[in-house]
Amino acid sequence: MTNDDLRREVNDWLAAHWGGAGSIAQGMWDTNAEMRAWYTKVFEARWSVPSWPVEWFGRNLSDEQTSIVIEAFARVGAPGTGQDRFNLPANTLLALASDALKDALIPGLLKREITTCLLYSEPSAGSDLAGVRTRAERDGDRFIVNGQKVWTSGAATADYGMLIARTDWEVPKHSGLSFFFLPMKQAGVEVRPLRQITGEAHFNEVFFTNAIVPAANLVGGLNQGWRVLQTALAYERSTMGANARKSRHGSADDIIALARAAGRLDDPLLRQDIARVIALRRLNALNNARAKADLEQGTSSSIMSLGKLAMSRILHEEARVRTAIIGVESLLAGETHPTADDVNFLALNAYFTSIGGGTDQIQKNIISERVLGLPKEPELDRNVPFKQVRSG
Amino acid sequence: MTNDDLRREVNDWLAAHWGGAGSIAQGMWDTNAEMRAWYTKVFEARWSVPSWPVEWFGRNLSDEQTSIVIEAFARVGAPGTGQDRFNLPANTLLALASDALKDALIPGLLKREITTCLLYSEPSAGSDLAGVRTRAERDGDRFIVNGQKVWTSGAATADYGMLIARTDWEVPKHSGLSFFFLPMKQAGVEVRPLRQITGEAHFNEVFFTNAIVPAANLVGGLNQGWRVLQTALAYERSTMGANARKSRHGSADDIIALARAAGRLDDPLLRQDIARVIALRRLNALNNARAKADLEQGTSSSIMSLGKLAMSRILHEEARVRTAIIGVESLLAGETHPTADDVNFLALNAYFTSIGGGTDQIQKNIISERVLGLPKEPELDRNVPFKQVRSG
Amino acid sequence: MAIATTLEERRAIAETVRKLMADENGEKRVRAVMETQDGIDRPLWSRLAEMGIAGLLVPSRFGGAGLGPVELELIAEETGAALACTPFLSSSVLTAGLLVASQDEAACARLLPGIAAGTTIATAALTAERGSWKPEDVAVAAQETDGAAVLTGTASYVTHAGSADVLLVVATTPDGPALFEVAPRNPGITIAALPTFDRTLRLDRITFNRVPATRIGKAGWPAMEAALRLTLVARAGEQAGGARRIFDMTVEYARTRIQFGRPIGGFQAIKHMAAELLLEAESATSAARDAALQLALEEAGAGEAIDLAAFACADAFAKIAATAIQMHGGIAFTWEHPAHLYLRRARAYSYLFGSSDLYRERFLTKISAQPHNVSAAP
Amino acid sequence: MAIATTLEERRAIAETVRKLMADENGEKRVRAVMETQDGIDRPLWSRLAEMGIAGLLVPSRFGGAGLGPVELELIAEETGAALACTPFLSSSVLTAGLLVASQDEAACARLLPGIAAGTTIATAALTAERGSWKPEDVAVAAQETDGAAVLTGTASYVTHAGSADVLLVVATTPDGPALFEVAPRNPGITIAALPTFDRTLRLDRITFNRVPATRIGKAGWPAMEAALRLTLVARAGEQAGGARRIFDMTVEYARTRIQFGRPIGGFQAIKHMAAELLLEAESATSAARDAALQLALEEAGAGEAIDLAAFACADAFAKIAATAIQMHGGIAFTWEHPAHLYLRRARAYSYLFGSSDLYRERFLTKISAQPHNVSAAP
Repeated sequence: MTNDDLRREVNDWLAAHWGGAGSIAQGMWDTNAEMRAWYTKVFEARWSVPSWPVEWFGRNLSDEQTSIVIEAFARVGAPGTGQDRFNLPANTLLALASDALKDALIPGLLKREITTCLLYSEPSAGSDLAGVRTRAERDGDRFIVNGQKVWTSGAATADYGMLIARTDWEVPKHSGLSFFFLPMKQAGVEVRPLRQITGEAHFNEVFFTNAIVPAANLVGGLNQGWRVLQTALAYERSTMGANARKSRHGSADDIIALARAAGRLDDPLLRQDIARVIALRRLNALNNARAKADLEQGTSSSIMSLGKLAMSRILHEEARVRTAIIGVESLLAGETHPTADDVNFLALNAYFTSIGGGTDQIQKNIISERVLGLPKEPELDRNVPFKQVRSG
Repeated sequence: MTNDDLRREVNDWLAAHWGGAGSIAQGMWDTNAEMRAWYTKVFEARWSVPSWPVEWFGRNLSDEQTSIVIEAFARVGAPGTGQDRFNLPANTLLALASDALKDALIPGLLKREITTCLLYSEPSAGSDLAGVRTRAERDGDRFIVNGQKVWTSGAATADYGMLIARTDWEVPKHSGLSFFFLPMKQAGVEVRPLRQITGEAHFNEVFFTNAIVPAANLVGGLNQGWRVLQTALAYERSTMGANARKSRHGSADDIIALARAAGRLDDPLLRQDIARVIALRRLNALNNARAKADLEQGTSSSIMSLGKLAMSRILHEEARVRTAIIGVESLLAGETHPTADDVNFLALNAYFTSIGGGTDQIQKNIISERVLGLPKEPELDRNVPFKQVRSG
Repeated sequence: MAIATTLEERRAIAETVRKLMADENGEKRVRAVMETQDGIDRPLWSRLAEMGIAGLLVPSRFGGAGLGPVELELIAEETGAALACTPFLSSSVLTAGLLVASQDEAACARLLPGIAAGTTIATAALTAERGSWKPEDVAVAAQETDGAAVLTGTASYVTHAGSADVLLVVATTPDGPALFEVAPRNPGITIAALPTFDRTLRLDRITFNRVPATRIGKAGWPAMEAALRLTLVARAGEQAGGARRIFDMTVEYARTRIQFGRPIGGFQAIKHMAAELLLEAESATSAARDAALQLALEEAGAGEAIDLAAFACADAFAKIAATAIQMHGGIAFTWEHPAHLYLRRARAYSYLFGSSDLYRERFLTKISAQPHNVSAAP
Repeated sequence: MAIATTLEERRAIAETVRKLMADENGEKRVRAVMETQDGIDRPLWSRLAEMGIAGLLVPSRFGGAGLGPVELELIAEETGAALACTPFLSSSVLTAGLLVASQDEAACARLLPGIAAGTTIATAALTAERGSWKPEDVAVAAQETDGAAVLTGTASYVTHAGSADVLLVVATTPDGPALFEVAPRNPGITIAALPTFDRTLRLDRITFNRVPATRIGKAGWPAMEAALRLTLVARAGEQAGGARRIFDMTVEYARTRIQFGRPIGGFQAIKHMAAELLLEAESATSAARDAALQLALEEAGAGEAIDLAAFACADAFAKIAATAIQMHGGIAFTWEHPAHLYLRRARAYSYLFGSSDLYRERFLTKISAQPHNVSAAP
């Protein structure tokens, strides 16, 4: 099939089926009937994951052809395609799950009939994700799960949780982990909202008390969980980067308008600060563009890995300058003081990026090791049975 | 003897013997005949080290009484007393050397007939001072020394070098070191000036090729060198702190005058920067005063250890702000542009404090471990024979 | 002024307040009080009054302890460390300070005993929307006819006005800013509570519409400035104390939190951040104490020392509170962890009673005006 | 302008210059040349001329390569990384840029071929003591009578004037700043060499005393600005290249230097400094390349992009060069180590052709003047 044929086919199909956005929510964990119906249509027409094999719901298209499909959908504003690029659970399953589990879950995931959440971090496993202490014990054809997870978005509504749990305590930390698709809607799973410093509660704690997961829902093999997690995290990182770039806050427009509204755009101190933070954002955009160009030319780029660290700095610096612009008004809060509320929110929420998904400190370790080739630090807990590893 | 009696005695003695400064140089490594004659007088009258035991050239005075002597000398501007507080080699010998070595060297040191230099750092032992590779091998009643030292001040004129060298390669790094007073004026010792980034050459490299040190010049016992070095370094640190505070550069006067002379004291950006760096210096002075007061009240103070780190920041920040004040003039150099020369010198010489005598990074390790009680890092080379330790 | 206490007495005072805060002002209590209407811990306030702290700066002839800036600063370190929710700053420092500085004996005799006893909560309105605490920012005007004054205009960022029994107001007159007393419940007064980002604080915006007022004393802005200086010393003490507390909590966490099989405080990233923050915390304490001492001894350099403390303590607290969250990681991103309470306080105190930029500017103005300024004090 | 080369051609150019620098402009060579009288590496300059780089920006009808900002920036990255001591910036960029911008065909025909061949060393005087490179800082005045002009006044921070065969001068006229040519050896001209902190540079102060001058073109300050933009692109490229080189050297040292039995690059302090500097180095490269591209494409946002590169590359280079010394420790405190050569260059380039504060101010002025400024390009 030529590119033109493909373009014609997808456009014809969209013209025939797509009737506009309607009530199709774009949220990551929200579902509704109309949205599910559309995703089902896309799935049945094999547009959900165009690059996937034909035997697994795809069309076996090349990257270039997949982009043609994505662009066609984007042009009319229709969602549902390109899930081969961003549907984290579906991609993880395709890469590493048994055929039975793929068959059982992937169609539902692509049709948005099934939603998921991530059960990775624990109170005692934050920066050190391989230190998880939630245990999964074999009991015939199922595993019994006990422990606690934290920082889980969408846990209250999710059908499945992507769970990393310890299945062997006698081997070193990375060697005793397994990865499961755990059914969330069961008595052994309790979800409690977790309030953030901003006052919102986007996340949850999840407690397992003899929760049950079928052995068939194990992905990647027993004690192979760390490898599965790495695959899943790679997808997550690319998603986080994209989301950060879409942030509704913090454009140059905003910060100049804020200073202008506060009557302080002529303050020479603030002018330097404002120029500095706008520059940081532009430099990050230029870096990303360069990384993309390098990639397109087949050169691997080291810049990509800097994006999260750069964004953390941008967000903290923007919050600092915005605070300086509004000055004493930053003492205020609430709906009656939306400017102050916004600035204070940004100041607190900047930690979401500098801590969440790996702290700045962990990011710097990664950059210095993977990009610059500097040595890893001594790992005291690497080659000892996990049951002997200290925690706290 | 009452304090009044002592005060009378020292004042009477000074009145009888002190005729004014004359050509007595205050330099640390300079000597001349007139200065030596004065120091000899002070030594013979037992004022050199008032708190030391009577059998070792002192008067066994209390700290308070020693201060009375020091103040009396200071009042008339006479040097030579208080060497129990700052004469690094003499104090090291008194604390740890054999009686024979004390007798042989201490009088000459107190009379300034003997000068010394420090032979500690090596190209491969900078931050890691215990990693020295200069070797001293026993040969009857003497040791043969081979290796290289660096960052040695006064090496060209010194009579003795305080040498830390490795005498046992089969034991872990801290356990195989010995401390010597090495005669510098011998064929096996070569001194080469080391030019700094400022262009000056205050330091030297010292090369040992079968240099000889008598076994009698060993201080603190064979393989006990690390302990001796710690004692000597404690004296050195207190001296460095005092010197830093006496620095001829960098008062608030200077930086305000600089901005005024450049016609930029009304620049709102520079005003904030200038206020910031003056504040840093004041805060450091307030910290030091508080530490001193705590000490006088018998409370141990954690602030003392912060001084060097604080000074490093002050010097780098002052250089930065001074550069911003003179702007494009900082492109210039030489005697014809003394302002630029001074600012550029300060910018480069700030590294003397942030690197010399333990880098800022090493200082932060020390503060976090000794003051805050945070754990030490894993030390890969601690419990292995030194000959197996990597170097480079 | 002078220092009326010995070192031992001051240590005892600080120890007593520290113990009171530990016993009766734990984090749980702060969280409960900060969600109440008036945001005042009444039992704690009564205890502080009993101990003489509500009347710390009130001369003994008006029922107070007659102490000064040095004792004030020490106590503020403890209340600041505990984020105590009381009208101490409003009533015992700012308003008591204004009354003493006014030299209006009658007003002092009428108002100070209640303030000292803690039975009267008093506050003062000094600034308007721009919140600069400068005389040119006063937006209440006094109209005086036949010896009777009425006030009209707006004041903002007034602390605890909603709970105040006594309300002093700085208003402009033809002779410059002057001090007045008004009845807080007068119908011409509208007090609108301002929702605060730091929930342990209470701020109000007040509009005055021809409100009858009594002139207090004859002194102009210099008297307000004297009271503001005391307030800045107290603020610096609270900042230094708050900074030290959140710093200590962070170091303790770093010592005990295990990741990668060892305490996170063993990693250089954390160690170096901690070492840098220790320098900030110690410098803040030194600056706050020196400002108090210079003011107590009425030294010529007191103004500089207070300016220095004003910006140095504000910046140190803000940096330490912000970095503390990063050092904790995820746990401090939760509402339940106290770190954000300190960050909120640090942000609020960076502007309440004047910004760091303002005090840096004043500091440089003072020292550059001197012919041969001293490079480092003392 | 446009981009006259393909990506492959540009890669080849960069590779050729990189190899030339590696072969003929090692650190030893730089140290030797920087101590000579004129500070010019004549053999290297000849090689660059042969390769067409001296005439990079000169249109082909005047004997040059006729290339533009994109190629200029790439080459500058390489010469900046190697601290090459040549009159490239003075002659091939600033002066050639001024001549082309002047649209004075006769002057171009007379002067550009020699510049392109590298046989003529040319430079231009644009600023006086204040060194702001703004039109109001021009302190040479032109007096024109009967079509003949004489120049009187002072210019400073003129690069390589002591070696120049051609000297252009910006002087004020009743119509504003205009461009003139003078004979550098005219007796009315005094060229005083200014000793430089960055010894790889040569700067001079020039006084003009009724010096006969030839007017070049009719364009005013906008023509100078066009040449300055090219110069800033070249400066940004040299800064990005210099920053990257000293950064790479530092990372390499951290990988191989052993202390405490392991490479110092394994300690978090060093690792985290390195990661932060990588971000700075990459950002500088992105900014320099974008400025060149925008200028080449004559995009509306070129002015902003050049301002951004001007301050971002200067600040990144300064930070990287300064931190590199700290990361090396004692070894980089020696004269023999090259780190200080990069620090000296970074400090010099922070002010030569305008300071970061100036370009930040201009950047904000430009973007805040737009009704709906774009937040991030491209």
